[in-house]
Formats: sequence, C-alpha cells, structure tokens
Amino acid sequence: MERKIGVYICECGPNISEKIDIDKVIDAVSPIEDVAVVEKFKLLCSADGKKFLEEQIKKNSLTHLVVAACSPKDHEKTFMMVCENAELNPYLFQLANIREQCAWITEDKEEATKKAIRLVKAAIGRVKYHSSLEKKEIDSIPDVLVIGGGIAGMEASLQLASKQRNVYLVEKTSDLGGLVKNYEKTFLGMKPISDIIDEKTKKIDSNGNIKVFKDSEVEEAIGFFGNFEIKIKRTNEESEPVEINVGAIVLATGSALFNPDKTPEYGYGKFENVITSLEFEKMNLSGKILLKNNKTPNSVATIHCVGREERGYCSEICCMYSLKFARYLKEKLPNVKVSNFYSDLCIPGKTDQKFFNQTKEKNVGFIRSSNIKLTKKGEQLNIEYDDENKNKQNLLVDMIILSPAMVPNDDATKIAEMTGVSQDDEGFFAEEHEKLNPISTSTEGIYIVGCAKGPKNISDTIVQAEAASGNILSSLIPGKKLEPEVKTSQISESFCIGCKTCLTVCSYGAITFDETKKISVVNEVICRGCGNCVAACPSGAASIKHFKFNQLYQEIKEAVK
Amino acid sequence: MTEKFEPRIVGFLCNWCSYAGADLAGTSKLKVPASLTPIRVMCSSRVDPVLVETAFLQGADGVLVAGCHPGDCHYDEGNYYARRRFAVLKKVVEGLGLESDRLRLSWVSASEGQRFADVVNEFNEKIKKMGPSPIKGKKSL
Amino acid sequence: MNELKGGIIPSKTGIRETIIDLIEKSVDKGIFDAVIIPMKVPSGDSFVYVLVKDKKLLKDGFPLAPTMLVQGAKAVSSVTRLGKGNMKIAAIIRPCEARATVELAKLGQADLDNVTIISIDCPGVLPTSDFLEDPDKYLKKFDDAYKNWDDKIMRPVCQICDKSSMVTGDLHIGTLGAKKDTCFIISNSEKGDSVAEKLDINLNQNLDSWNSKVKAISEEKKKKRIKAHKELKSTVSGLDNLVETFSQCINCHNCMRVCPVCICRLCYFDSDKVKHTAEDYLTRAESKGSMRFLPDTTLFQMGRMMHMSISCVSCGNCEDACSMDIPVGQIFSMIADETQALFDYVSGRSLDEPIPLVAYKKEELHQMEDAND
Amino acid sequence: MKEKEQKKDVLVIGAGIAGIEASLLLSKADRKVHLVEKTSYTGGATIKFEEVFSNMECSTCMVAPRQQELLQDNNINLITLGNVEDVKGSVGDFTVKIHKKARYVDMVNCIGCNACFEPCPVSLKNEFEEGLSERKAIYVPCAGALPNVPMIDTDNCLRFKGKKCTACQEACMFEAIDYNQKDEKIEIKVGAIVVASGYSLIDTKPLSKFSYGKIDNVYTSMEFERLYASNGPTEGNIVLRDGKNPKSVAIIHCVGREEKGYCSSVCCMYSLKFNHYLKSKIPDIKISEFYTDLCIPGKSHQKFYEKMKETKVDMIRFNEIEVAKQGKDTVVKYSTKGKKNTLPVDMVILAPAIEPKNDASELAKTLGISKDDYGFFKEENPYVSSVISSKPGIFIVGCAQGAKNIQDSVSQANAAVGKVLSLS
Amino acid sequence: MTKALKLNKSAEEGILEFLKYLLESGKVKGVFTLKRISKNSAIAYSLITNPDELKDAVPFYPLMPVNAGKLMSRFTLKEGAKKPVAAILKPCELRGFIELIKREQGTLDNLYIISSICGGVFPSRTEVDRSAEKKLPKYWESVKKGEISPDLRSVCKACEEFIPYTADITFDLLGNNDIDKHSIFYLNTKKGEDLAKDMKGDFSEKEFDRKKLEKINEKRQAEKKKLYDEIGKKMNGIDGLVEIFGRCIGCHGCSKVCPICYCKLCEFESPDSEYSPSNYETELRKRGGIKVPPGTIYFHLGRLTHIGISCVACGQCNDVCPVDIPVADIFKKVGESIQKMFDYVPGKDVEEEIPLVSFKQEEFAEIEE
Repeated sequence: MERKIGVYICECGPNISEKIDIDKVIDAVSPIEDVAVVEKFKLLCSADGKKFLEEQIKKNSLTHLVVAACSPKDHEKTFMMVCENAELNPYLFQLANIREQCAWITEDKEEATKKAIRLVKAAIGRVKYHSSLEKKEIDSIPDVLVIGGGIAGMEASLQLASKQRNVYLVEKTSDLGGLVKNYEKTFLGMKPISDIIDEKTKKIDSNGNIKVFKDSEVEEAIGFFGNFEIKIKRTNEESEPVEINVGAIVLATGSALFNPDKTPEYGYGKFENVITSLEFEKMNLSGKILLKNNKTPNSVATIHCVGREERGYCSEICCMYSLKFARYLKEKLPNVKVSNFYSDLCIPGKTDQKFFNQTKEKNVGFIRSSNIKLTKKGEQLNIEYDDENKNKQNLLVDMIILSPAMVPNDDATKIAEMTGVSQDDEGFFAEEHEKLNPISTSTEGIYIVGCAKGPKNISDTIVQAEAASGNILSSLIPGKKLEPEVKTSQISESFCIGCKTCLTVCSYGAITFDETKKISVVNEVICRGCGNCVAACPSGAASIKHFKFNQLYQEIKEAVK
Repeated sequence: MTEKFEPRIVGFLCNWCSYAGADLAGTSKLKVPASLTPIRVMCSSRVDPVLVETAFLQGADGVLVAGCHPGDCHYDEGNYYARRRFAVLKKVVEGLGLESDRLRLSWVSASEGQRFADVVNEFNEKIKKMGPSPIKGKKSL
Repeated sequence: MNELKGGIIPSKTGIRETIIDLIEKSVDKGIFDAVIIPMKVPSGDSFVYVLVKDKKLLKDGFPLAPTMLVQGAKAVSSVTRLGKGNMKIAAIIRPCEARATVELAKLGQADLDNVTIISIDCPGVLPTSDFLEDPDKYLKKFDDAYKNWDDKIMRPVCQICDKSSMVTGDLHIGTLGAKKDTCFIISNSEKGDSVAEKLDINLNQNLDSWNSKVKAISEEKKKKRIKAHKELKSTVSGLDNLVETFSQCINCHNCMRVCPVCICRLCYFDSDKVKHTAEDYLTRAESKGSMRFLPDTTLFQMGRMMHMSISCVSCGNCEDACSMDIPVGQIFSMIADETQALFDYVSGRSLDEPIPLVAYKKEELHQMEDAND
Repeated sequence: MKEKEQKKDVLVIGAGIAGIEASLLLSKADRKVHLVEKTSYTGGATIKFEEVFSNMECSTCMVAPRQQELLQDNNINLITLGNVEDVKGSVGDFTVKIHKKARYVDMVNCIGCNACFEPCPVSLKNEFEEGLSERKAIYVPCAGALPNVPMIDTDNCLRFKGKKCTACQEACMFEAIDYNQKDEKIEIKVGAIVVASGYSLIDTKPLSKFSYGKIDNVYTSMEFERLYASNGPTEGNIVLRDGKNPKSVAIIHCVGREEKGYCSSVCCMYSLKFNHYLKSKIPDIKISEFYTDLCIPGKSHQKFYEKMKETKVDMIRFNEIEVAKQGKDTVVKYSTKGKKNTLPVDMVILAPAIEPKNDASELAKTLGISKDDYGFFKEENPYVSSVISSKPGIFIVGCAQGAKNIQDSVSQANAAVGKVLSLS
Repeated sequence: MTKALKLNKSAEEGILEFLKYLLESGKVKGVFTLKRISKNSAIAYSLITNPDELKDAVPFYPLMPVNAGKLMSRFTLKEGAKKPVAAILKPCELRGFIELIKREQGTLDNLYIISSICGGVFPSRTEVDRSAEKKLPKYWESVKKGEISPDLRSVCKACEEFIPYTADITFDLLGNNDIDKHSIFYLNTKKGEDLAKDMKGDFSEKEFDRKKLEKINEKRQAEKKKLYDEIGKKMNGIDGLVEIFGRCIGCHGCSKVCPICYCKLCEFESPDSEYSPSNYETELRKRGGIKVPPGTIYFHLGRLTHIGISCVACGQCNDVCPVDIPVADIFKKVGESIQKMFDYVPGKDVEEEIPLVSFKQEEFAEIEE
C-alpha cells in the first residue's frame, strides 16, 4: 500500500515558533519519501486545530500522521482522538515533542531548530513502521469468589452480591465470623461483637446470591481477571470438588497469633495463669474470669508487644485491645488491680487516645518497661522488669495476659502459591502498590483485605472489604467487556525456544509456558506492556507492539546522524 | 574543530519518571543541551541492550538510559533488571577496550526537572571532553 | 574445607576402558538404559556423540575423544529438551560440557531428571583443523599429551582452562594424582551416590591426592588464564584492534551455531530486527564514504556477548568452527570472566544459581548508576 | 409505591489523592463524576511531598500519571476553584449548588507556557510553598502543577484593585486571559456524594513554647517538605532562611497532640522520613528526634524505623519540651526521665497535629452531616463502616474523616466507591 | 553483436576508472564491490559512495568472502533501492541473486549489474593463511591464457557457467590476453549502455570470442568429470552418504552461507524436526544407537531437494564447513543432475519459473518485527 504521511507542526503561539525556525524544519522534512504534506498551524490542540487536522487527514487521504508539538503527556490522547474521528487508526500517529523537550530547553535557536528537525525526522521514520492496533474486548464473569468467612469476607460478600452477581464465600471452619467471634466487644465504643456477626450472618443466609461453602477450601484457582476457574473442596471428606467460574477473587483469609512458646521469658505454657489475649477473650466471653484454681484474680497484668521484636513490626491493635481487657476486667471484677506493661503506646487516630484516657481514669496502671521476665512466687506470678530509667523493678500478680503479635495464617503461603499472589517479607499478602493500590495485587483481579495483608482493626478491615468491592464493582460490570492494554508484548510461536527468560522477568505473571509446545505464551489480557520481556529475550521471538525494535531503531538512526 | 563539536547523545527515557522529569525541565524552562535526542520507552527495562549497542556502534557519542529511581518503577521492578543488563553491557564494552564512559545509566524522577537538566549537562560536558566517538568513521564494524 | 571423600576404583587398561566397563556394569544392573557417549564415525576420521542402548555398540564408545566437534551439552539437550522421557541416561562428557548442560537446564533446554552426568578430568581437546589433517596421528599425539597432562597441542582456550576438573554433574572420574592402575570417582549428587552404591563403590575414601593436584593445576592455569587474557586484550581490544579482528568475519554465524549456550531457534541477529532498507544502508554508507557490507559484524559479536557471555563455559567450539580463524573463543572467555564476575557467578557451577539476568538484588551495582569517570 | 429514579452521577469534593482515586474508580464504572476542588490545582497535600514513607517513593511519579488520567477522562468534570454552597435532597437525588470562582484564564485556550507570570508587577509569598518563595498575582502554585493553567489572584492583582494593568494579557498569545470572566453558579444533580476535603496542620504560632514565627529557624513539617522538594523553592537544597545548610536539626513530634487530644498517626513516620531527607542532602548532619510514644503501626513501618535508626539519629523521649533563644543560638529545652537538658540546634522542625480544614464545619453544615468532637466528619458507626456519614448517600474519606496515611485514605476512597456503586 | 566500451587501461585500472566515473557523474549513488577493508588486507564486500574510497576497491579479486547474491538480496529485501546502485558480481553470485528474486527475496530496481567472464576464486582459507596475495600473479597468468588456475575452489575449476547471463555490463576477463593493456566492457542492455555513454573511451560493436570460450569450457568439463568421478566413488549409496556426512556436526553453516537458502527458519531447525523422547526410544529400539544431535543426513538430503534445483555451485558451503565435508562438490553434482531433468539453468533468466517449488514457503509470516 502506498504511504501518505502528513506532518503538521504546531507553532504553539510563540512557544515553538519563536524558539524554532519552523520553515527550516518544513524544508528539511518535505523531501523525505512518503511525506505527502507538511504544514504548520498556530495551535493544533485548539478546536480549530483539531478540525483542521481532521480535514487534512481526510482531504489528503493520509495513511500516517505526524504532529510536532508538545509532550505526549499533554496531547497525545487529543490527537489520537482526532485520528479516530478522521477514521485513521490512532496508532498510525506519532507525536514529536518539540516544545517541552526542545523549544523550551534550548537557548540557541539554530540548535533548537536542528534538534527539532531530528525529532520530526525520527517521528516520520518511526511512524512508517507503525501498524494499526485494535482495542481488544473480552467477556468477563461478574461473579466473585471470597476466601475466608471472617468480618472482612462477610462484609465483602454482602456488598458484592446482587441480582447480576453471585458471590461464593468459602470458609475453612464450620461457621462464619473468623477470630473475632471469640470476642465479647469491640474496643471502638465497646459494642457487642455478636451483634455485628449475627447481623451479617443473617443477611448472608437470607441473600440468594451468596453461596456459602463451610468446612471447605479452595483447591485450585487458574485463569485470569474476568475468567478464573475455581475448584472448591470440602475438607476432611472424600467428595468431588465443586467447580465454579468467577471474574475476581477476594482473599480475606485473616491472620493468626504469634506463638509465645518462642519467647520463653514470658513463661507461657510453663506457669499457670499465663494466657494469651485470645484465650482471655474466650474466657471473658464465657463470662467467668477465673484462675486455674477457680479463684477470681485480684491482680492482672497485660504484657504488650509479645513477639514484636521477633517479628519486626508493631501489630497495631494490641495496645487498644489490652485497654479493652482492662475494661472487661473492671466491669466484671471492680476491685481487680490491672497493670499494662508496654514499650510505646500505639493509639493512632482520633478516637483511640480518648479511649486510653477513659481507661486510665478507671485507675489502670501503665508501666513503660523493658527486659520483662516472669517467675513464679508462691501462688503468684512475679514480673521482673526494667523501668524507664533502667532500674530493676518487679510486680506480683495473679494472672498475666500476653498480647502476641499478629502473624499470617499457616495456609497463607499455600494460598499465595495457588493464586500467584506474592507475599511480603513477613508472609502477609503483598499489595500491588503500597499506596495507590493497597487492595489489589500484582495478579489483576485478585484482591487482599483484612489481616491477611497485615494487622488491622475491625473498622479498617471493613473499609478494605468495601474497597475491594469498590474495585470489583467498577471493573467487573455485568455485560460490560474488559478492555485490556493494547500495546502488549507478543512472542512468536515458531521462534520461541522456551528458555523461560521472559516468563521469569515478568512482574505480572502475564507469560505462561505451554508445556506441550515448550514455548512461552503472552496472555495479552494481563500484560501491561512494559517491554521487560522483550529486552530479556535473546532471540527474535519477543516483541512489543508500538515499541518494536524497528520503530525505536528509526529514532536512534536520526539521533546519531 | 573540537570546540565546534556538537555531541550526539541518544537518551532512552522511561515514560513514567524520566520522560516526565524531562518535560518538567521544559515547563520550568531550564537549559538542557540540544545534543540529547530523547527516545521514549514505557520502562527502562524495555531498553534492550542491543538497542544501546546499536546506537553506540552507529556512532552515538553517548547513550543515556534513564528510568525511575529503584523502588519507584511503575512496573514494580523493571529498573532493577535494566540495571543488571546495563552492568553486563558496560562490562562487555569495557572488556573490548571501547569507551564505556560513553554509556550512562541515571535515575530521574518526575519531579526532578532540575536533576534531569544537571544529568544531561554533566554528561554532555563529559562527552565533549572525550571528543567525537571514534566509531563514527569506522567503515567495517 | 574438610577433606574430600570419594571412591577409588581399579583402572588397569586405561581410563577409556575403565569408563566403558563402568557403564557396561551399570547397564547390566539396569542403572542406565542408554548412554550419551562419543564414538568414532564409520570413516574413522572423526568423533560424534551417540546415544547408545545396544551393549555391542557401547564397545566402540570413546570417552575423552581427542576432539569436541559437537559440544556434549548440545547432545544432552537434543535428547532431553522435549522431556525427560522414560530412559535413565548416562552422559559421558567433559567438565565444560557438563557446565554448559547445567546452563541449558536452567534455560529449559535440558531435563536432567533422568540424566546422570558423568564428567572426567579433562586434558583439553585438539583444534578440529589439526585433528582432521591426520586423525590417526593426532589421536596418538593426544593420548601422549594426555598421559603427561601436556596441553601445548590443545585448543588455546583449553590451555587456559582452570575448570578442567570442575565437578558439577552427578559423578566425576578423576585421574589426576591417582596411583597406578586406579582412578577416582567423586559423587556430586544423590543420583551419583545411588549409582555408586548400586555399583558397590565405597565413596568414603580419602581423595586428597586428587584434590590437591586439581587445586594446584587449576591455580596454575588460572594464572595462565589471566596472563593470556591480558595479552589477548593488547591484541584485540580497543577500537582499531577490534575492527582488524572482526574484519575477516564473513557472517557465517558458525560460532553461534556451535555454541552450546546459544539456544535461540532464531538468532536475534538473523531476525528482521537487524534487516534494514536499501535506503538505510546507503545513507549509513554515505556518512562514512564507504561501508563494509553486510555491516554490524561487531554488533553481532557484542550482542552475543551481551546475551550469552554470562553462560559461556569457554569450550572453544566457536573458535574451532570459525572458517576465518578469528580467536572468538578466547575473546569470549575473556569477556565472560568479566561479566560473570559482576555477579560472582560461574556458569554451570550449580543448578541452584539463577542466571543473573533473570534475577536482581535491590541493593547492588550502584557503581553503575550515574557512573562518572 | 413506585421508586423514583436514582441519579447515577456522583459528586466528589476535594481533588487530593483520595478524591482523585475515588473519581477515577467511579469513572471506570462509567459514572459521571463532578469533582469539585477549592484550589486551582489537583493533587492536594500529597504533591507537596518529594518522597512518601515507607518505600521512599517519589510522590510526583506516583501521583502525576493519575492527575493526567483525571484531566483526560471524559467522565470526570473537574471544577477547580469551586465551592459547594448548597446541598438539597437525599440519597439517589441530591441537588448541589456550586460556586465556581473565575480563574480569569481560559482553560481551553491556555497552553501552559507561563509567559504571563514574567511581566506581572505584583509579587507576594507563595502559599503553596508555605511562603518560602514568591509568586505573582497570576500564577500556578508550582512547576508541573496540574491542570497547568494559571489563575489570577484578584485580591492582589492591580487590575482588580482598579489599576489599569494588562501586563499578563499582553504577554499571552492565546487570548487565554479574560478579565471579564465571571464567577459561575453551577447546579448539578447527583445520586451520591464523596467528601474528600482533606486536612490542614494546626497553627503552631499559638503554641508559644515552640517559638514558631518568633525564631527564624523553626519550621513546620510542611515547610520542610517543600525545602526538600526538587520542584520546590530551593530545588531541594535544605537551607535555612540565612541561606546556610543546617549542621544540626531537632525534629519535634506530637506538637499540639496534648491540646488536640489525639495522635495524628502519621507524624512519627514522616518525621523518621525527614532523617532520610536530611542525611541524603547533608550526610554529616546531627539529628535529634524528640518524641513521646513511637507510633509506627503496620507491617512495613518498624522496618523503616530501624533503617532510619542506622543513620545514627538521636531518639529522645521527652516529657516537657520548649524551643527558645539562648544568645544567638536556638536551643531545645526538654526534660526526659525527670532530668532537664538543653540542646542547641541550627534548625527545628515541628510535626504539628493534623486537624480538619478550617471550612470543614461549614461544609458539614451544607452537607448536613455531623462532626465528631474534634471537628472531623463523623462516621455514623465505625464497625459498620468508617466511610458512612450520618447522612445516607454521603460518604467521608481521607483525612477529612480523621488523620491517616495515604494508603488508608486511598482504601477509604475505594471503599466509598464500593458503597456508591452498591447503592442501587 | 553487442555494444562494447574499450578503455586503454589495464583491467584493474579500467574498472576502477569506470566506477569512479559512475560515482562522480552521479549516475549511481553507490558502488557495491570487493574492497580491502583493513590493514591485514582483509577483503570484504563494501558499499562505496565516495569515489576516493575506490582506491582500496578490488572488484575482480579472486575471492568470495560471502556470496554477493545473498548480500544483494539483503540489500533489497525490505524495499528495493530508491537510488541507483552499481553492483559488481561474479556470474554465480548474479545467478544466486536472480534465484532469490524469483523467491521474492529481492529486486533489481535501480540496480546496475556489472559482471565478468570469471576466472574463478580461491578458497576463503587462502585469505586466512595470507597465501592469496602470493597466488595472484599466477592466477592472472592463467586467466589471460584461459586456463584453470590450480589454486581455485574445486567447484570453480569445474565451472562451465563463467559467462554471466543477465548482467547489464560484462567485463571481459577470462581468456583475454590483453587485460593489462586495455579493458573491455560489453554493454548488454539499455541500462548498461546508459551507464557507459558519455564515458571517455572508444565504443564499438563487438562479440565475445566464442571459440576461445569453448576451449576453456572443454578444460572445465574435463575438470568437472574428474570431480564428479571422485565424488561418485565416495557417494555410493546410503553407506557412502553416511561416510561423507558422518562427521557433520549439524552446525548448518552451509545453509547459512548458501545464496539460495533464505528461510528465516530452516525446516530442519523448526520444532517439527525435533526428536521427542519417544522418537529416540523407538530409534534406539530399532538401531541400538543414534547419533546426537540426530538428523544430519536428513538435513543434507533435505537441503538438496529444497535447493538443489537452484544450486549455482559457488562453493561457499565448502569453505565454511568446519569439518571439511565437500558439501559444494556434492551439491554441484546432484544439483546439476536435478537441473538437467528440467533443463533448467538456475539464475539464467529472472522470468523463467523455478520448475519445482517442492520446499515449504516459510509459514512464519506472523509477528516477527
């Protein structure tokens, strides 16, 4: 087919015209082969400018378009739109940035002009090698799989389920509610947890679009955003796995507690009446706070930050629930003496400090301490510690509650491997981007919420569950097709030798390996078009649309001339 | 002759950080030598070392590869791979006794318009000192 | 490092026979179903790798052949690339071939699950051209050289090879420092252990005499290597030398074709990426007044270095296959040493080391960033 | 009875990081979004930071692409210099009145060449740069601001003070400057509202013991952020008002915490971040961090703290503290573990508490949502969801709801979108 | 009778003067010819655009580092030359190029082909061991006398196609006793005439000395017979082939340098030609042993059937074979027998169709850049 390239240079008022001798540029590029038209215009991004371009494309029946103007960050989209309106494939267009990266940074007009000529020539050379690219559209399944029936999982399920969207909620235990169901109250406002759980459970049971799988585990999850194939299996029973298809997955698998055995100084398991926070919650829930000898304790101490050093992070909520424990105790045993052994109080946010102050007023002791060691003294437990000024002190109490760090669940790694979600150094699920994509993972369509991605209080957990649904509801719209990245990489089936180099360097799991053909295959739905695999491929097999070798080569050629 | 010498520097800039940084240098009206011709790529990890070798062997007086600072990569880890490839490339060039100083890897963020200008100025000066690439004239490379 | 343990086995008739016996025994015991081993070609003037099942044929096996026409790694790869298959296979290859095999396994080009790599202390190999001149004469020369471990007649890269006894496969047959009529056998993997066990070889004997001898030799060779590379640099490195060196290259790409770690089905430098329009070529020529055609010979060499030097095992096959006698093998060994040192990586040292270009550390190579003089 | 149809459009108030993320996500769901921003630019507080903890990512690199997306998104109607004046109706059907101040620069015609600043005779302190640099009466807050279109500050522009100045208009080649532009009243109908109006730092002047405003070398954390910003007043060089680099710095946490009665949850982290800022520019600088309780929750933060400690920072837990002049020197007088001490330093950086924007209560009134004791918008009930305000259909996100870091703000933004999309 | 241009200069100077004229007059923008490209006097094809560069050009040097037909194809593969370029090719190189054009691998657009009545070339090794220079005087002597220089490639000695077919200009070399006195250009085509006109020199109508060339041909035929007999002896049946190709290392260098082999991906390097484990197992069951990598004989037989019909017997493959297999000799013999069947002379006429297109056209059009 005969090429007809139109080259249009924007004066951008004085911004380009005063710094660059546009006529010289025009003279320099006009003779280039295949260049059909070269013209300048006052302001191409203006309404008139766009109209002018559109007419030009039609009038000269251009096959390729080059615009020399500002940065692609400003107006690449604008001019691509013009192409579309003029029925020219928007990828047969190249924008030469002669403003930000030429006119505005070059003092000498002659130099600027020369550089502009290079840039425009490069654009012309490049555009010749452009090929029209089409938007892809793929069907997607609106249904969602939620793994984990704790607060996070329940919340997410409830918000996602609707007439057009089924939710499959998989819980490995025999009932919903997660860890939290063992608690009596939240520390925010001391509200009964049972209310929250029961309310949600009722809603879930009555919701026809939520299918709950109890005592079940997800056995297999293959596929990609919009089309995952899931196998759910009932634990401890020989039955055929249930197979479902979903468009997205929410991981709400929760967390576990650090095992105090690893910190012998606290004598857990060695001395009676040394219990973990979870054990205390259960005891409190049962209504009777008793020592092993069934006497009620006269003095209780809570030790914060158990395992914090070993784990290397602050578990965020221990301070608060330790305060809550003080409240439990004071409510049930008004005369009990309560002391907290802490290192730094972590009570962020607008409500927590108030709660702390109120608790303090109920004459609860707070002792900033280090080097804690437990010994037995008669019936009682003796807490040896250093105070702020590094003086040795000790305190005798009847009962000790340890507040252990929160740690990932045992099956976190298993789930991570199955879903391809990566884990951070602590073993929690890792966010795609710590700040801007705190809920999504590097595997598109898989979201992480609640304590499975790090310690969190109920409120934040709920927010994340809602955030996950926000992400899903906005991207998996029933009946709406997905539009994946257009400028993806591709691997030639006949040339690939299957060394898996590309596959290893891909951050998004967009490349899979075809074991029968022994070749790498790009999943264009997942590929984000960074081009890493292309540079990694030692052969001619990999290439990336719109940034192909030959396209860049044309730019290099002009650059070195 | 040498003072008339205007280097030809090829600059591979990653779309998200360095190219944006270069734009900012523009909007801030800083002075950047015209010797650098920018080539936009989505990620520094797209910069195939053979592209750099090609530029270098076709007589580029300098080649700059610029990307997001480590940790900032828009694609999470691309620039780490870019760095390794660049390291190998440099060793190869060095090992063959060619002027590996004509190749440079820099990290420039989107807010570092000034830094971009500095990097290019510095590099440009250095290349000027080195003089034109002797490769240009070679007829049988 | 604590003392090296291994087996000591009788070797009366000579190392080749010893190995053949060993293999035959293993085949009898059903340890292996087939063997990859060098053999004389019918015309008797060359050696090729053969995958043998038939014991009768095995008799003609010729371990430690005087030449290396096909790099053993390529042989192992061609047998296992598409899957490990059902046969238990032994591969009798040289250390550099074993190392290349490991690299290929990392690159998904060999499946070693059913392969037992058996390497041998290697005296080097003869340059192909010499050998072909008079096969019988050179075979004899080789055997003599082998006896007194003299590398003068071997490939240049063999003369500077400091890894000629590197143990990277499953079993290694050592002859250096062995008493008369014996040789050593070192196991480097569970596979190796079980083979030895099935053959009732006691792997708990002291192998220090081998160890120390090997160390001595490889240290001496290392010195030689460094010296040789220095000298080579003075003749090939630097723009002008480089131009001279590659000026005779006729782009036959033989070097790439015979390279054990050049795995691409379509070489980057045979792909359309390096094909340009007549106009392009003409403008390039005009900028210089004249341009050798095809151009980009150096690009091809540098590109290969970029892609493969990390995995190069300095076997020297490329150099032998070069119809224009360019010392490409020595040049690669020089560059490879430098690129591998960057990540203190040794090609083929261990299956567990990822190839540096598919891995990274967050904190490294800062000297490469903004490197100013 | 029959449902009356629910409006699908959404109003987002505040174009900071939370507002941007909410808008983009809503647009992705094909919702029309009206994004009302009080200032002339997007990005809120986040774009003032050079780097963000704990991965020290470049903030501009992180946000700029999103800002670009925002500007080019046809579903999003960005209303800068806008103020929500009145909201009537209920969930599914709100009627919103917006007062849009005139920018006096045409968004379409202006191409952001900045030629108009130069000739403007007026120059005054740049608020965006915390007054550390000057701007003109026609200006963009900083290089690279988006939208990259200047505005005229009518309080200071000579022309609007009755003088006959047309300097900027003459300088503009695009007839972009239009003195006759009028403020607009915009009325829109939306189904839901997301409030992301952000925060400000407390005014530290009244806290006299810190001598802010009295002693030159006392800076607020926001001022310091701009000092380090490579697109800021000093291009990232950390210099005191006398132009010298400080040799020693005191960073004081919890400024105003007592008065406010809550922990602002991000100060410890960004103060630690400042170590990195300082060390990277002035390697041998001496840094003392004055804190009460280290609040570094979450899985990645303590690691960061430990990394910062390696830079040999002096971590001092104080009970009382005061900044004063001693001769020419600036000193920090503090007591720790009962003992009193004095530390002379070249520079003091205060980490003031985070509080609601001064117009928060007004906005709360307009929207008809309740505030908490501290003036932040009040979540109806935290263990249902912290983004649900007291009024159905109105959602509160980011620091407008309470002090929090970027990650949590964005999570809330996403959550609000989830709420909006699951409304009907 | 054809038009001819005569310059009173030795062949060496004559051709250079002519080329110089072409460049200076701007009749061509580039000249494609052999040239000394380095101190060690390496000879390589070069694209010359600046007349001064011609001083190092050696158009008729008896070496063929690469078959220039292949180079011409690379030159015009992506799109034909836009500006006029003159190329100096040996007859077999020209024929190779023509065969490639028939396979859509190049075009003659804007190319001016200058060829010569060819005396043959030395094996490439003679350049490596620096013996080429020494052999030159003897070579030119035998060229003048129309004899067969003993130093030639085996296939050159046996070559009967030393007169170019479709050249625009043919330079008279072989059998011309006066090449150190004057140079004669036969202007076979209009294009050729256009190039030469306005050139200072005497124009005339001329005819090659057919009789003389006949004699040369007879000598060549004799050589050919000898060559074929030798090969014939070696190549008796499959065993013979096994003998000859037994040592082949499968480097495929021969196909890489072959002017006819143009496939992006040779069938014998494509996935379908790989052996799966089960293939090996069956092979072993059958034969007890199999050479690895396998399929070497296959490869050569396959290549013969693919390109035998077009083999121009340039001898390039002989030169690059690392294990000294006389590939070219075999291909010449077998190729000729195939060609005879269709009485087809490869590269004789660009319009003439290739009798059999047995080989797969490459199906790898897909996405490679």
